[in-house]
Amino acid sequence: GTAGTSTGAGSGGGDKSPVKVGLVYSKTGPLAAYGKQYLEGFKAGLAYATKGTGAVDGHPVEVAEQDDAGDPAKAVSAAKDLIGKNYKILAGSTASGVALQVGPIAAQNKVLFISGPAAADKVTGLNKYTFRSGRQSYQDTRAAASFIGDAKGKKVTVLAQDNAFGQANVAAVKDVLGGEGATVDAVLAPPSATDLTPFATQAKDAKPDLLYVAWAGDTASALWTSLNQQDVFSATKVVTGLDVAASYPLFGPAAEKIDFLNHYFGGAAGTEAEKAMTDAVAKAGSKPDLFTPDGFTAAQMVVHALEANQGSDADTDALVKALEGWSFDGVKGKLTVRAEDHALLQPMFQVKLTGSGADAEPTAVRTLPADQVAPPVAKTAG
Amino acid sequence: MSTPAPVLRLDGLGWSVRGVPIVQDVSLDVAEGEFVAFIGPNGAGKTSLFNLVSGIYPATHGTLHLDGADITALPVPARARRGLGRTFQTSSLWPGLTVAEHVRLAAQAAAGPAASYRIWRRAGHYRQQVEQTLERTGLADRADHLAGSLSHGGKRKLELAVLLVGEPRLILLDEPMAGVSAEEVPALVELIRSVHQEQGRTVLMVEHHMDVLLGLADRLAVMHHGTLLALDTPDAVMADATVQGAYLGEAL
Amino acid sequence: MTAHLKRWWPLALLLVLFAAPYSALPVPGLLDGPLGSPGSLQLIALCLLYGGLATGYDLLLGRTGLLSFGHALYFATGLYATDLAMLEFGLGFVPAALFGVACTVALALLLGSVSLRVTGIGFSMVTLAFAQAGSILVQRNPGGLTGGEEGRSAPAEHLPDALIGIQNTANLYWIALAYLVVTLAVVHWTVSSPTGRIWAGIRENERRVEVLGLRPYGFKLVAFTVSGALAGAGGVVYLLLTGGATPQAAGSDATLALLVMVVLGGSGTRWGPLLGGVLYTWAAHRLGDLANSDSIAQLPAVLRVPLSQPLFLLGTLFVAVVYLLPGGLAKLPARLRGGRAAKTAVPVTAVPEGAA
Amino acid sequence: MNTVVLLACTGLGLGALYFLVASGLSLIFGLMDVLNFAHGALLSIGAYAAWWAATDGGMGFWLAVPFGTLVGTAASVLLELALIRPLYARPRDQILATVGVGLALPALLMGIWGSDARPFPQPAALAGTVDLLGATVPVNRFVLMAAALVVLVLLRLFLARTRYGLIVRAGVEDRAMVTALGIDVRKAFTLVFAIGGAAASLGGALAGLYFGSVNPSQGTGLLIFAFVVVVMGGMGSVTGAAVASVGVGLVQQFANYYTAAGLGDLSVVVLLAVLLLVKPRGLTGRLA
Amino acid sequence: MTEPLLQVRELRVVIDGLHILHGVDLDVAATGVTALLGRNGAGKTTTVKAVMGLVPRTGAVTFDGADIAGLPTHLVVRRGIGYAPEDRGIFAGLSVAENLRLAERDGDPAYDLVHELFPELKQRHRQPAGTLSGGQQQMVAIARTLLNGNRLIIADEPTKGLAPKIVTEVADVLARAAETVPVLLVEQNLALVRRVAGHCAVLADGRTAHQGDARALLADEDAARRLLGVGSHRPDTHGGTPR
Ligand SMILES: Nc1ncnc2c1ncn2[C@@H]1O[C@H](COP(=O)(O)OP(=O)(O)OP(=O)(O)O)[C@@H](O)[C@H]1O
Ligand SMILES: Nc1ncnc2c1ncn2[C@@H]1O[C@H](COP(=O)(O)OP(=O)(O)OP(=O)(O)O)[C@@H](O)[C@H]1O
Ligand SMILES: [Mg+2]
Ligand SMILES: [Mg+2]
Repeated sequence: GTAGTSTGAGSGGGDKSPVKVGLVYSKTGPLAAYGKQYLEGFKAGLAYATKGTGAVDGHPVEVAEQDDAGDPAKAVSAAKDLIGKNYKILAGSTASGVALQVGPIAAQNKVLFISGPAAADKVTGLNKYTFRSGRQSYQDTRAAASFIGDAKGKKVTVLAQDNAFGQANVAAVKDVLGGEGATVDAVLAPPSATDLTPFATQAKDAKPDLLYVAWAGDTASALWTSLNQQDVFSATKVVTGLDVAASYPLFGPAAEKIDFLNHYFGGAAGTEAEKAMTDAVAKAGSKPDLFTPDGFTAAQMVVHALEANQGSDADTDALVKALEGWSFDGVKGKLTVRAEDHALLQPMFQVKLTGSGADAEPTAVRTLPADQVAPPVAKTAG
Repeated sequence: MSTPAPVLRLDGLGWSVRGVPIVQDVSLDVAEGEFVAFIGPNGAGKTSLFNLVSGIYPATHGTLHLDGADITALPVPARARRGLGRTFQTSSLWPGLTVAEHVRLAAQAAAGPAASYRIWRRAGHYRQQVEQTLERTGLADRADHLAGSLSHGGKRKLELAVLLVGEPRLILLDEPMAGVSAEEVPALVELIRSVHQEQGRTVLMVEHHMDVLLGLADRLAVMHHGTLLALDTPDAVMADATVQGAYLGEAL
Repeated sequence: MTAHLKRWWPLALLLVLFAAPYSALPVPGLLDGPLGSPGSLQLIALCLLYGGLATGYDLLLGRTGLLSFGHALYFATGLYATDLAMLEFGLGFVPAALFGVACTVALALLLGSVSLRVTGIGFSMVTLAFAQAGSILVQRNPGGLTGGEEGRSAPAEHLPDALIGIQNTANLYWIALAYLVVTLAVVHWTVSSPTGRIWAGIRENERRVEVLGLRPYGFKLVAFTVSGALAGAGGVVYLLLTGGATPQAAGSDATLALLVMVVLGGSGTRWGPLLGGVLYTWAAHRLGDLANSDSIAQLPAVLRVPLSQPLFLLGTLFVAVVYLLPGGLAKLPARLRGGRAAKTAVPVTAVPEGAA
Repeated sequence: MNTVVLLACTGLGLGALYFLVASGLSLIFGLMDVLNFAHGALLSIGAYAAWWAATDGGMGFWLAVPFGTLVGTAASVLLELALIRPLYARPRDQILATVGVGLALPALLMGIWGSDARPFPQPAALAGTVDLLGATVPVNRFVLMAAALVVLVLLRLFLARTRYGLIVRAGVEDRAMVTALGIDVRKAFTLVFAIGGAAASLGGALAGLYFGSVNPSQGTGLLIFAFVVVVMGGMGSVTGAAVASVGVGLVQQFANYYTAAGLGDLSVVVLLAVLLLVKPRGLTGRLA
Repeated sequence: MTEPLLQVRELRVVIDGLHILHGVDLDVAATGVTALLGRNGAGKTTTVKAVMGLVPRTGAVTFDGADIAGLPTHLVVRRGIGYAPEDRGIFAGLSVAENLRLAERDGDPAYDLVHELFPELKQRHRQPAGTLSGGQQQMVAIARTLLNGNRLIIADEPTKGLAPKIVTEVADVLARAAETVPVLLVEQNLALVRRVAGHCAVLADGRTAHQGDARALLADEDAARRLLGVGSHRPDTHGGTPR
């Protein structure tokens, strides 16, 4: 079903036929918090890109929201529903599983699909009609690599869960740092393991120059506690990705000892678009967070594609063409949609937390330029 | 009595639980078409002996032969397939099935496992067998009732019906009259008699009511403390003073 | 006349369902968009699929009395095996589907023969444990085969063109409908077969079946395998409907959902599981809309917070059904009519004598 | 050597956590024939209540744990009174009702506090580690073990020594007959639920220590292993559950570490299957 | 008859929409044994279950002047009614001693009496009751009603499945118990009824068909045949006709 909300951001909305955009994302379920950020970002981005009119060339943009609750089957049904109702533009996908299932559906039906926070590398180059508005795991890995400086002869250990996300991270690190002459090994814990103490000691015993922790899920807190208790921080440099603000306290007393790579946190970039986003989100009673830019960027991309076609979404191939190779000023800085595989090239951040527990505050240490963290070009399937 | 080869032969049969003997050294030959009744005080081991014969309990001592073949180690279903059928002291039925369904199920089972594995066929009605059996057991008017809703006497009859439709050659009946009202007893007795005398089935039966047994049994087996205390014609057993003292008392 | 109506309504309903894609009838409230629109067809197809799955599951639960907590494993096997046969062996869809169902049958035979060694709740737990193992295996992405938590989408190039694209949603819908009809036919046929009669006996009193000379084990294994095969075939249909295999299909929640469906509709009845499957699936999709609707967003927090959680609504609904509708929806008419039901209770398995 | 010690200690800690969930589950199943699918949710309630008390509630940890246990117990009693008791005559429906509650409660928690994990405040005394034979073992694992041991002893005393234990054991077999002896069996059942719920929610409150955080699906995640433990121990046997908990915790921890692919969960499943094939009635020989 | 101890009026029971009792009247005398008779399925068991509150019922049940029709079972029992059900109600998994211990209600259970009557039970006090023979289980069931100082004992076919000698003993037990406690006895064994019962009620098709003196009924051939289906000239247990 469609919980349709017309985003008549401005009263000056057009009087021509509306263009319909469908968002399929997690409104409920385990990723609901990410979904919320995405939606706030999208609304802010739409208002920003249409200069408050909510319309492109006089065609008002109508946004329909569909909840997938993190379940790909639900997402596919929702996507089919929207496509059946003549939606030519879909966006959203909070979870990678969703993005990888909706992408092919979009290609089969020749509609534009802009994936959201889903980080799987496979989304890049998935097909001609699939784009992404967030970062991908490879960019995380590259950002992590930036901490090691010259990799030659160094030893890097990846501590991750033994699932698709963890395995992909290990492969990426091997690819990036292994290629630069580092020895890379991995400590993989079963995803369902709840007691991580032994894996913390294993990581410590590996005595790496850099320990890259690629961890998602509910056991994060247990992991950081274990790493701290086993005194891993005194033995090696620990790098991990900085998640949403709500997760900062989970690092516990270790917070200040970790080097973070980061996709985005509120206030990281200092760009004009960021300011617009922060204002809009604040007006809605919220704060920008990790995935707010993904929504914002998606809206920018949608509006740009439409603008290039005089507000018409009739020709999907033209929409695709308009996006391929497009460079623009986004929240995080200069963003580029790479023409070959639709990767979104974007800067990343090195971040430190100060204070621990509820008081932890992030500060950006360095901004890594987009080309330094760019993923290799993926082969596009079709 | 001429002695053809026994249908059932128990040889030193025994069963103990954690070293405590419940049934001890029971040896007994039952001839084709014979009716042996078991009596004995409560707890003498009559039901346990039936459980050994039907295979519900595994014998810990001795052997058991049916038609000359050793069946001591066979499981329950295998013994049943060789024609050994029984009823239980406490009714054991399928509470959610109707009376007619009970009999139909039993009739189908009697046709052997192969008949029941035909998943591609429609289940047969066994109409004639079912009607006949219900008629014989006086359940015809309750054919559509659920077994769970029958009164005690009705359940006892249904037990018999389920048993009889399978036409077992050797029948074990464990107190079939218990709880049946006085009015119904003659009909049941008549039924058992016809199964035995007219159809020539071999019957073993436990029953506490002597007057019922006296008209039916060829031989009376008296059990006491798990052993076979006496085995003889009814008259001889009834005259036995030990039996009088241990079991009958001043009969009510 | 009414007797005729009673006999023929399933056929009439089937015709209506068959013709649904040609209709533009709006069904406000129930469906979002007209009946024949792709979104509606997709939702109805999922409903029918789950109706079939629940019916197949009830072969175990309601007909044989086996409470399995691992049915999702067989569903997921059909789903993944078919997908992987296309992706990894490059098989066409039809051979891949056959392969998928064959895998399911083999697995059901194997695991069934182990888990049926124990009875009662022990059986439930062993099936749960096997399914959990399967779910973990899928999540673990062994050899990059299953795609772990991301799943694998079905390769469009191996699927017939008539099954791809939104304009062909009707074909998928008909496949789901066909699956449902086949499942119903298989279940009803087997249940009224000689084997089905033994299943009923096992359900009511297993020990007593032994005394009749039959080993329950073999009959239970047949039920387990047939039911597993039906679930595997359901997995194939699911693959077509959702365009991919994802680990959600293998989780223990998926079995619980089946259980909920069967109970909702009425276990051991002819139409109950179907009804339950349809309703549950519909509710699971539409409750999300309700939970996200504006009218709920405006409620005070005490009401808004619980009502905006679809799972909360579902769980509560389920409890209410269990509590207020013992025997499920299928028993509702009888309960409303009240009385007499017990005395004239129609045999659950076979048609009464003379009806044929 | 120190790895083995570490694995053994953490495995025992995990086993203790399983036991806290499984003991109540086993008790409720064994005595009331109710397979309580809401048991994981009770654990979550205990965990969230303790978390709330320790953060927003401003209580110290040592007050928060009993508070969480109390709330969980109350929820458990409520569950019994409102849902289980009216369904005494319909055992299968009781199971189903708990399935519904097991779905609804975590969703409710998620609705109120969000799906993200919330850090659980660790008291300084328990945040540290102990050096044991060269291994650095977190202190809180020992707290879990101690709690499990106390629960085990108390439960055994309850069952063997009290009249309520006797009533409950009889009530499972034939509820109507117990009342026909002049006993109000409902009270006894509520008591069993209260005890089971107390053990689970204590487990929940302590799980906060173990995981360092609380999240809505924690309880449900532990539930499946608790089920495995209950079956392996022999349904309804508390002692059996204790032995099985230890076994499962250790096997899982060692297998996770030493097998290449981290096969801890799978080895537990295999263990269960093998055990049931060899001993269909579980370790203690109680009817499965 | 003096004021009855237990008075049942217009008792009706409906189970699953099925009318089982359509109006049973029953008076249990304050002394001696009152027999409840009737054919299989007449509703005897249902009547006593209804009195005990084990099935939903309507109608009036007065015990010792107090209305107990609305009371839950355990409170009915606590008024002083001991009940031995038809299927014995043994807890199979509990030992004999535990079965008896459960039945203890007041401070001073009469174990002496029980062990004197059924020495068997003393020997077997640790055996799981489920493994007792049918007759031994029946002993446990009766013993449980004798343990407390009950003011009425209700026994539903207590001699079913007992060996003749034990039947005689149980009859003695009942007769002895009835000297101090009134007994409501459901029984098929008319010889036993004749021996112990004073008053009796006969049920047919869920209704009271007759109430009156037991011996008088059994002596009246016509009435006995009409109500019980057996002629009174054969006072034996059962009508089996040896040929
Ligand atoms: N599993 C068991 N464990 C211990 N003792 C048992 C077991 N099964 C039976 N017994 C004992 O064995 C004896 C024989 O029991 P059985 O049921 O065979 O008696 P019975 O002759 O049928 O008596 P009744 O006429 O009362 O039915 C009894 O004393 C009983 O308590
Ligand atoms: N739970 C039930 N559901 C349906 N019918 C029942 C139920 N309980 C009893 N009946 C029916 O009620 C009638 C009376 O049963 P009841 O057991 O009271 O008879 P009874 O006089 O004790 O018989 P018996 O001498 O066989 O013990 C019977 O026809 C029986 O089938
Ligand atoms: Mg016996
Ligand atoms: Mg009766």
